[in-house]
Amino acid sequence: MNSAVTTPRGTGTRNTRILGVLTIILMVLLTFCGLIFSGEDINQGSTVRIMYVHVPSIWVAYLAFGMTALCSAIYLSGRNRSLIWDRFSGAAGEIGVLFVAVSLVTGSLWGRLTWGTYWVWDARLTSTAFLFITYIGYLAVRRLGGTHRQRARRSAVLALIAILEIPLVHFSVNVWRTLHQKASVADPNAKVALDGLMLFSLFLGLIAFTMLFAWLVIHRQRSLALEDAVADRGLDAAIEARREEATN
Amino acid sequence: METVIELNGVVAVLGSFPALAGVNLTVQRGEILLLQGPNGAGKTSLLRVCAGLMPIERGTGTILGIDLATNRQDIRTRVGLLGHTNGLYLDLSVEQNIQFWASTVGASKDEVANAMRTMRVDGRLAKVKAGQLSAGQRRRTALASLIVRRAEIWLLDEPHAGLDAAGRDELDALLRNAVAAGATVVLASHESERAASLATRTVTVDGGGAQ
Amino acid sequence: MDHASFIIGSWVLTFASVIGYAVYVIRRGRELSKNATSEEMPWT
Amino acid sequence: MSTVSQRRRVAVAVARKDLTIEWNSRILVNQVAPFAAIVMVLFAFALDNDGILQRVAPGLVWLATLFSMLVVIQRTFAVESADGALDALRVAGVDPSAIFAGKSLALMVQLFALELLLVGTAVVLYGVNMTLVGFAEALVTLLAATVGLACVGTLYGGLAGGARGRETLLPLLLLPVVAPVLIGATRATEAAFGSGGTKVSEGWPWIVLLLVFAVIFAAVGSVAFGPLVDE
Repeated sequence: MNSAVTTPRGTGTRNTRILGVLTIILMVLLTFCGLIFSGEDINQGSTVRIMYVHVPSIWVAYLAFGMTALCSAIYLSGRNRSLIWDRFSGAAGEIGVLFVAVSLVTGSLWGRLTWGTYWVWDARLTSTAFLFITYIGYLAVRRLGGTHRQRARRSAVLALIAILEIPLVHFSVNVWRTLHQKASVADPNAKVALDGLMLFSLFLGLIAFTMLFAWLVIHRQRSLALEDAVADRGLDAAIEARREEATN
Repeated sequence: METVIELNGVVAVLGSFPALAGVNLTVQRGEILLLQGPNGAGKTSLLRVCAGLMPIERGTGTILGIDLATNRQDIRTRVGLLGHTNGLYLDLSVEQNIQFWASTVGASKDEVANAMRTMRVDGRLAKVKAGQLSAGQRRRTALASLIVRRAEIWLLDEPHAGLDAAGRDELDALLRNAVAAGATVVLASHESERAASLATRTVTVDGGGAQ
Repeated sequence: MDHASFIIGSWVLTFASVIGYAVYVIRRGRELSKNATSEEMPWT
Repeated sequence: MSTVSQRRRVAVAVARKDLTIEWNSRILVNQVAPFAAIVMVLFAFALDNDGILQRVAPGLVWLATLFSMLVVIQRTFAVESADGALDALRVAGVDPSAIFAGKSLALMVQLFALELLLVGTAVVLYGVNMTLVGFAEALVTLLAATVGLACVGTLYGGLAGGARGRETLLPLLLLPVVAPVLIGATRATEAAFGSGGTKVSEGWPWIVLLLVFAVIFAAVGSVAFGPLVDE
């Protein structure tokens, strides 16, 4: 205990620090490549530069929600039901919500430039919005209270339902758009002719953001573990206090 | 003697409050165990844990030989709990309520009629909505629904509350009959004199523990 | 660069949200780890 | 664990109990149905144009259904928690999937009645004309949509109604999930009503979507209801 006080405390370790520094370097590189070095697209002009943050954000969001579902499944299927999987789900869910929000906003800014409007009822946009709301619900359920295990089981089940529901929502929204009325604006997948440096920037963005996600999820998982530990310590103290009631 | 309830260092929490802070308790078949203690001592939580309703956070326990940590669902089919609330549907009549609880275990019409007669909620009362009953009548209805459930362990939280003198005598007789038929009774009560004369053993619950 | 405000805005918004969240996570971790025992921090 | 016949018996008992409660209290008839009707009138005020109303009538019917459904679901779980009956059900060892089936079944019956009323209101208030085939299609749509809605509604209603202070969670959880039903049912109903010149035959694929949704959530619900509701 004593020796621990002298060492710097927190959720970081040597490895996460290395990961963090690498992430920062790649992010700086990405900024230069994306904003300065890379050229303009033939169709989209300079607006294509939004892509280098927008696409990696939504990629991270999908990655995060996938991880939430995967860790929830591991939690439920594990024999000892280790809470670490629950915390990984929670951390990934939270980060996913952050990145889906970021990509919705950057996407609508991009949309304003290329389509002339912030929002179109395009299938992909609409189902992304649903994704956002669904996982806000997931985070709300995580905060419902109860013991750690109650929280873990409830939210793990919900995460698995969500992953089932997403394709259904996506499919129906998709059919809704394509059958009902043709999108009046440009295809959101408008062919962007990417030259070498642009492609490089996009890949750089994907790698940098994935590393960022890894860094965030590790730290968040650890700080969630500490939150649980604080609650457990509170419980120990409360049990002591409760026992003392009896002797009086 | 057969042990039907065995709890070792059981901790159960309500939110972040440890309602039970390490309970050790052993109950044998055929006992009528009285739980005594001040308000907030943990009597209700103890009964809910025994019913498999409240999860245990720490410690171990078995009810009727079934592990509390893993198989709470199996325990529930074999115990009966009468809590603070009566578990009645206020918009259903007395008879409809008892009939419903009977149908969840597949009890026959005769059993329903018998239970209603035993708790004197037959006749005119049978057609009255539970929401319009007096507190004592509701308690009787809840007890009648408990009878049809044919529980092996009866867990009763303040069963005498709201009952008149005749009702209390009937309840005591009912519990003695149930025990004679092989059941075990655990009850929490403030009616210490009456309950003590009924009980075969008394345990004091305080500060989330039991002595 | 055309539409510089939108483009820079997107980048700034992205990085600001991420940095804001990262700072929150790190701070919370530091604060909580002050009283934590080593067993509660298996990564150390 | 419990056998299939036991489960079926309990499910029927739970469904009958919920419907008896409705029969005794008439909350649906006396409160929810008038609420749904007034919503339909308010839509007319807000849109204030006969042509538009006729065109969007199917969507309004289903929006009104969703809003009323929230009220009905809250009611069906308030009934359980008013006197601790849900605890009693749990302690009775009743299989959660049987409770789920029973409560969904009762909710289906109530929702179906409500939807019939809303379609009737649309026909009267918004001047919708239906052919006989269209009417049959509308009925099939109602049935298919109702099964899905009742299953998801019961699932999330149980989660949100399990404890105090969670009522506000229900719309947040439920409305995103039922988007496919709203889309499918609205399109199918448009075909049935012939709104905007849609042909009756265009509705059937949407009904397939509704059925897929219903099957998925009936299955998910019977597995997930226990862990979600049980503490």
